[in-house]
Amino acid sequence: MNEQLNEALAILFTGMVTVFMFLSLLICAMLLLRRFVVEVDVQSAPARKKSKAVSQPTAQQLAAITAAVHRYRGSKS
Amino acid sequence: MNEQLNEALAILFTGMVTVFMFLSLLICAMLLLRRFVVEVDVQSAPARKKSKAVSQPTAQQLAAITAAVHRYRGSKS
Amino acid sequence: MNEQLNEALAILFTGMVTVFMFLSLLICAMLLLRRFVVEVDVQSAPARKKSKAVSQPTAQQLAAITAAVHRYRGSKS
Amino acid sequence: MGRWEVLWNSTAIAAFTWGQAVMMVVGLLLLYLAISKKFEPLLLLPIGFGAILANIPLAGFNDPGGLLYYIYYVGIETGVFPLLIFMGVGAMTDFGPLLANPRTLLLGAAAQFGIFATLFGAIALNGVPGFEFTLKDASAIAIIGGADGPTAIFLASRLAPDLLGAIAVAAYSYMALVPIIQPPIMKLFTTKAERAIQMEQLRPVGRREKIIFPLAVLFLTLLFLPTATPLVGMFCLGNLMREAGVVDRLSKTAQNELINIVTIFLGLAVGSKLSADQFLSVQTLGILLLGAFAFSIGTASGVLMAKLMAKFSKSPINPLIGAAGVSAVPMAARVVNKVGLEANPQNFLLMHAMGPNVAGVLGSAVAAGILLALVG
Amino acid sequence: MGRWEVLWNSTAIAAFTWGQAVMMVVGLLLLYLAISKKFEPLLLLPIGFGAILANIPLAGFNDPGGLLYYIYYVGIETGVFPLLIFMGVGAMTDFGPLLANPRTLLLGAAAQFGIFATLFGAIALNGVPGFEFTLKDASAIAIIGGADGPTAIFLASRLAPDLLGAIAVAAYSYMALVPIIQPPIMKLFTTKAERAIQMEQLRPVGRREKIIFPLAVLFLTLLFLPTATPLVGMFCLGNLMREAGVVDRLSKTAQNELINIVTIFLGLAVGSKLSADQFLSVQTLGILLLGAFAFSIGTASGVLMAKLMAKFSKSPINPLIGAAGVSAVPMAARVVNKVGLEANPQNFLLMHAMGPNVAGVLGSAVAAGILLALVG
Amino acid sequence: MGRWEVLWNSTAIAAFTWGQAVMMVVGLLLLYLAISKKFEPLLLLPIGFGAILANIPLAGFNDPGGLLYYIYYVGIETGVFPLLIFMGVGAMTDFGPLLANPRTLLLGAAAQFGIFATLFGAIALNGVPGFEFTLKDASAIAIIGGADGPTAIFLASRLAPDLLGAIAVAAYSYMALVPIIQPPIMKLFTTKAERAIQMEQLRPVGRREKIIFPLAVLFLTLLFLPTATPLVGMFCLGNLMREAGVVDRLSKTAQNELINIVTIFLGLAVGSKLSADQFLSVQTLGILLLGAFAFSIGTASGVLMAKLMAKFSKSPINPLIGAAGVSAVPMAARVVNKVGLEANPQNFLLMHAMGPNVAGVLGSAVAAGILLALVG
Ligand code: NA
Ligand code: NA
Ligand code: NA
Repeated sequence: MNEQLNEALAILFTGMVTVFMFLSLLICAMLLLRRFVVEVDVQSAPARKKSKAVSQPTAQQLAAITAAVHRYRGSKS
Repeated sequence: MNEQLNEALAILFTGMVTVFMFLSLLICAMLLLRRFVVEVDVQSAPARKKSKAVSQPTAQQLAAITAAVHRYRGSKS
Repeated sequence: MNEQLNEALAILFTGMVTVFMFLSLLICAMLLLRRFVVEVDVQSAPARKKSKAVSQPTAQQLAAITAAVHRYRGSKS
Repeated sequence: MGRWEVLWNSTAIAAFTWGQAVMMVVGLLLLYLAISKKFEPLLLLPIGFGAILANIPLAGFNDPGGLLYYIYYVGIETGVFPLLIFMGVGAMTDFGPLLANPRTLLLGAAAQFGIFATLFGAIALNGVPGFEFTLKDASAIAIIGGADGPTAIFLASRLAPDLLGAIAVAAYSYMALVPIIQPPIMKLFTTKAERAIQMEQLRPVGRREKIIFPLAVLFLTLLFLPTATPLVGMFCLGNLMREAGVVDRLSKTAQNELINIVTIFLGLAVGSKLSADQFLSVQTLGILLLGAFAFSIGTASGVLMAKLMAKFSKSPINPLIGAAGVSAVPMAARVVNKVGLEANPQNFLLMHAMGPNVAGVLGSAVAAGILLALVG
Repeated sequence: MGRWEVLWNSTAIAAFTWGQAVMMVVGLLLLYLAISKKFEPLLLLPIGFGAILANIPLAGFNDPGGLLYYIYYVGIETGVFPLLIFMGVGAMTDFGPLLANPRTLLLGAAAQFGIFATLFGAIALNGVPGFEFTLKDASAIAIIGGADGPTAIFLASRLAPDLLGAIAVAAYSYMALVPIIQPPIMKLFTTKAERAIQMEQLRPVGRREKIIFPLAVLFLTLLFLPTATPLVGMFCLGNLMREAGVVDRLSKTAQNELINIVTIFLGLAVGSKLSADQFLSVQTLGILLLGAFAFSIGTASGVLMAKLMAKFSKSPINPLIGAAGVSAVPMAARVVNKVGLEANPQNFLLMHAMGPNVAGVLGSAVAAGILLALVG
Repeated sequence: MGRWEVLWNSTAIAAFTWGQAVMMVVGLLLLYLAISKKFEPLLLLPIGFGAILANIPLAGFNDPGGLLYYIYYVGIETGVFPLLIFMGVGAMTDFGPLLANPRTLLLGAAAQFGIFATLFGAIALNGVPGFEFTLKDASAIAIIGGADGPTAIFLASRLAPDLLGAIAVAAYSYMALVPIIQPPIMKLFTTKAERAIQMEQLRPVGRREKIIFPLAVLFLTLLFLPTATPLVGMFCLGNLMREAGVVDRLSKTAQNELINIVTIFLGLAVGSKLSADQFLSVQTLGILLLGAFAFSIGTASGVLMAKLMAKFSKSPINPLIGAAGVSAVPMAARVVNKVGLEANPQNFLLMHAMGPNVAGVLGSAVAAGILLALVG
């Protein structure tokens, strides 16, 4: 019993240290990643957003579409 | 042969009685269910129906949508 | 080694002849098929096309629909 | 040149037996019925295709290591495929019309007479030379009268795997033939005035009732008929997922992708049982005969029960709806509607027939449980 | 007449044991929680239904040849089902908020204290008569503190299959109870002023970072903790499919149909472990108790870690976001947002809490790997 | 402290072998090709990921009880996964262009010369020290020239499971490289005037023809080449479901969810064969070399056959469409179109190339059947 408790305590200690070490390593990896990955996408993001806005439907159209889609999917079953 | 026929007849009798007994029990259960289940939903049903009507699309929109959905799903394959 | 090469050569020869024979047979089957299958569908095809044209949505509607469908499918996940 | 001989010996032409050739024609016939006649195509197309594959000489689809062998072994021998189909069917079933009119459960009960009478008939057929059905065989054949595919396949896989192919083909074929088999029988036992009877509109059914109902069915089944719980349990699980309203994504998947995938495999596996040595026998003829008998008896007893109920009922009952008690969902209910409209153009019986129709599904699952308990 | 006796003996009424009856009530309770209280319905509905099926006398769902036996054997004993669920969860996870603020990984680490403290607690509970948890049992119970269903089921199936049912039920129940369990603890360890702290907007994260991240996680895991690679690997595969942008049809299927199908089966299989002899014991009470303990400790340690980090940080950190480190995605992050809004109506913490929230998923998968390495 | 030692010994760092490290790089390379270069990403992404998982020391993915072991054992060793993929591909294939111009089947036949010449080449390579391909090995390698993934995996799993990984990787890589490999060869064997030839518009093909065609293919195959029926049969089943028009829900599922699910598993299972001891050998180099040889020979023989056919044809034939006979659907057809447009901006060959393209799929399935019959 006492021996088992000691073992549990040891696992508690080892486990928490390992979790922290592992996730700290991951943080380092993420910081490296951020530094070395050339971020092309960030600039291109607004462009993509714009083209999305063009095809933005009106609220009424959206309601109609949603209803139609639901009906369509409902009738499939 | 004759013995087997007797057995089949006995199964026929036992089976039909059991089926009727079982489903009669189920009828009792359904009647109890109906009595004891407070029916909140029935009243709320018309409300739900109304909100559905709001988003009802026109016939023309529906035709367009259906075609689009079909084309969309078709092109997926 | 030399024996294996001979065997490979024999397979090369047998295989190509069989492939050609088999697919030639299939060509014959297709020509027979074409001759004996009464083609009802070909005539009915234009009719089907027409009914499709009726439900053709405008370009703007299509854009709205596509966006809606994408959003719908995206939100499903 | 030895290589050409090897190739020639590996062609099927030399190895073909008559039986296999005939079974190919049977497979083609099933494909024809499925595609041109729209006979239960979702099942009969893969069954027909499976029948062709299973009878190819030297291809070994049914041998250990073959594709159909694996599919059958994994899905039918374990009973998993019909149960998953049943779960999907449960998720597609609306018990509303039945809950609105619980008495129609009795119609679903009466129509099961088709099953038990056919069991007796199959044993009686043993009097004819060439037939030697055991009680297990007879029970598996009788379930054709349940007019429900997964139930028939599940019971046959338990009681008489050798007859599975013929039983499944008979069950699905007669289900597709319901619009031809049922109307004459329905008209035989009813007058035109009876067929013209209009019924009162059904009450609306609340969400709670619909949620609790599958659980009530499950509990009665597990108390009184545990042998029926695999079928009834999976059906009720599907229905509960449908009505619960909180697991719509599971319910949708059970009704669509999952049931579709399993249907393809189930059909192929059933087709794999259509091998010449098992199918080409006088027994198959007997099974087809008994199947037609079962459907007819079931229809008649459903209609007669409805006439009996009408005598004791305050509200009017159209006896035609009894015919829907055989299940064959939703075809039988549509047939009732059509025959009713013929007698009276204002007479819309579809919703009234849906009650006995789904009652028939429960009824035949219960009957399957009884047969498993008595002869299994 | 012998036939009636056969039928009566085949009913469950005679064979029912008290334990089975109680387990049916437990199953019904789970269904009630799933449907009426919307407690993790996607899992608790099939688990509850499976519990009912597993306890039907004479039906043999759990015996070789029974449906639940096959499902458990194929999907849980092999570990395949929880891994596939984890792949789907990976495909649904957006690591953007975590990548924007990598430090929040430490919050996900701190919250794992709930796991290891509970392991200690479970062993300590052995001092109470009636409890005899082995180290494997204790580890499997402790993983409830990971607040992550697939991880809990995977680890329990490896270390303590007998306790799997209770552990999974506890894990999903407490995950559903997060809105009730966490807020008091969060308020206990923070002042109103702390809860009102607003955080800076997160930087946008590019596509490349998101693609490389799951691979980086995989490589660190395979280098330092190979025992965690099944869980972490499948999670990263799902996430890579999501972010790669070139296999959207696979990613969509992993997130929808595949995860739905597996969820139905996983739930039923977990339910099959809720049999009376395994569940109705004082151990289950202990497990439920330890589970609540684990969630509470995890929440507290997450919050305290966040307070510690805030001391050393230039940019403001709201300590509430530490509570999301237990995972329970996305419920815990929503709770953080709600408690934050109570203290300050301008305080939108949802995106900030998503970082520690997904960090918690990684953290508990890592913890599971450590436990497998140390006691497995 | 012993616990730390246990943990350290359970890390992969100590246990890593050079071979495993190199295979990880190979896995990463495949991921890079899939994601950045869009090389057949649906397959190469899971293959690459599977290769990484399979080479993790101590994780045991490939050992009995490991995830990849199960997937390989269930799906590849049985042959089920490639056959299901082939069913889905059948459901996606439109035989219209082929039916409109049956002669193009001969182009699909000619391109199979790539397969048989490579078989000879593989045996000839045995002259080089280090190579010892058996006839089975050589046949499995030769099927790379079929330019069809499922066919290659199916045949390799039957004839040379040890080479499966390298063969599948070579097949998918070269299929992705078709736009680079084919054009120079196409230009080498054609003049600009030939490439500029415009072809007559294709006749419309009726529904009945499309329904009967897969059955005709199946019947010829089962008569003359039963060993090809698993592949051809499943392909034709998929195509029949597509064209029948009565089982659209099955066809949709086969083309989408089912093929997606199986693709994920197939990719992982193929990746699991990329273990260091099997992949890192001079044989793999030979396989890659022979694969490129196979694609080139196939392309050339297709083009030359088209030139021959053009001589005897009344209507004009552009020899480029012969290159599409290697299959690699639909990439090869698109390449034909592109090269045609370069020579003549009015020259749209896409639909004309689709005929030989799908003929190539049938042709390589037939070739696979021949190889199974002769050396299997
Ligand atoms: Na029935
Ligand atoms: Na966690
Ligand atoms: Na090919």
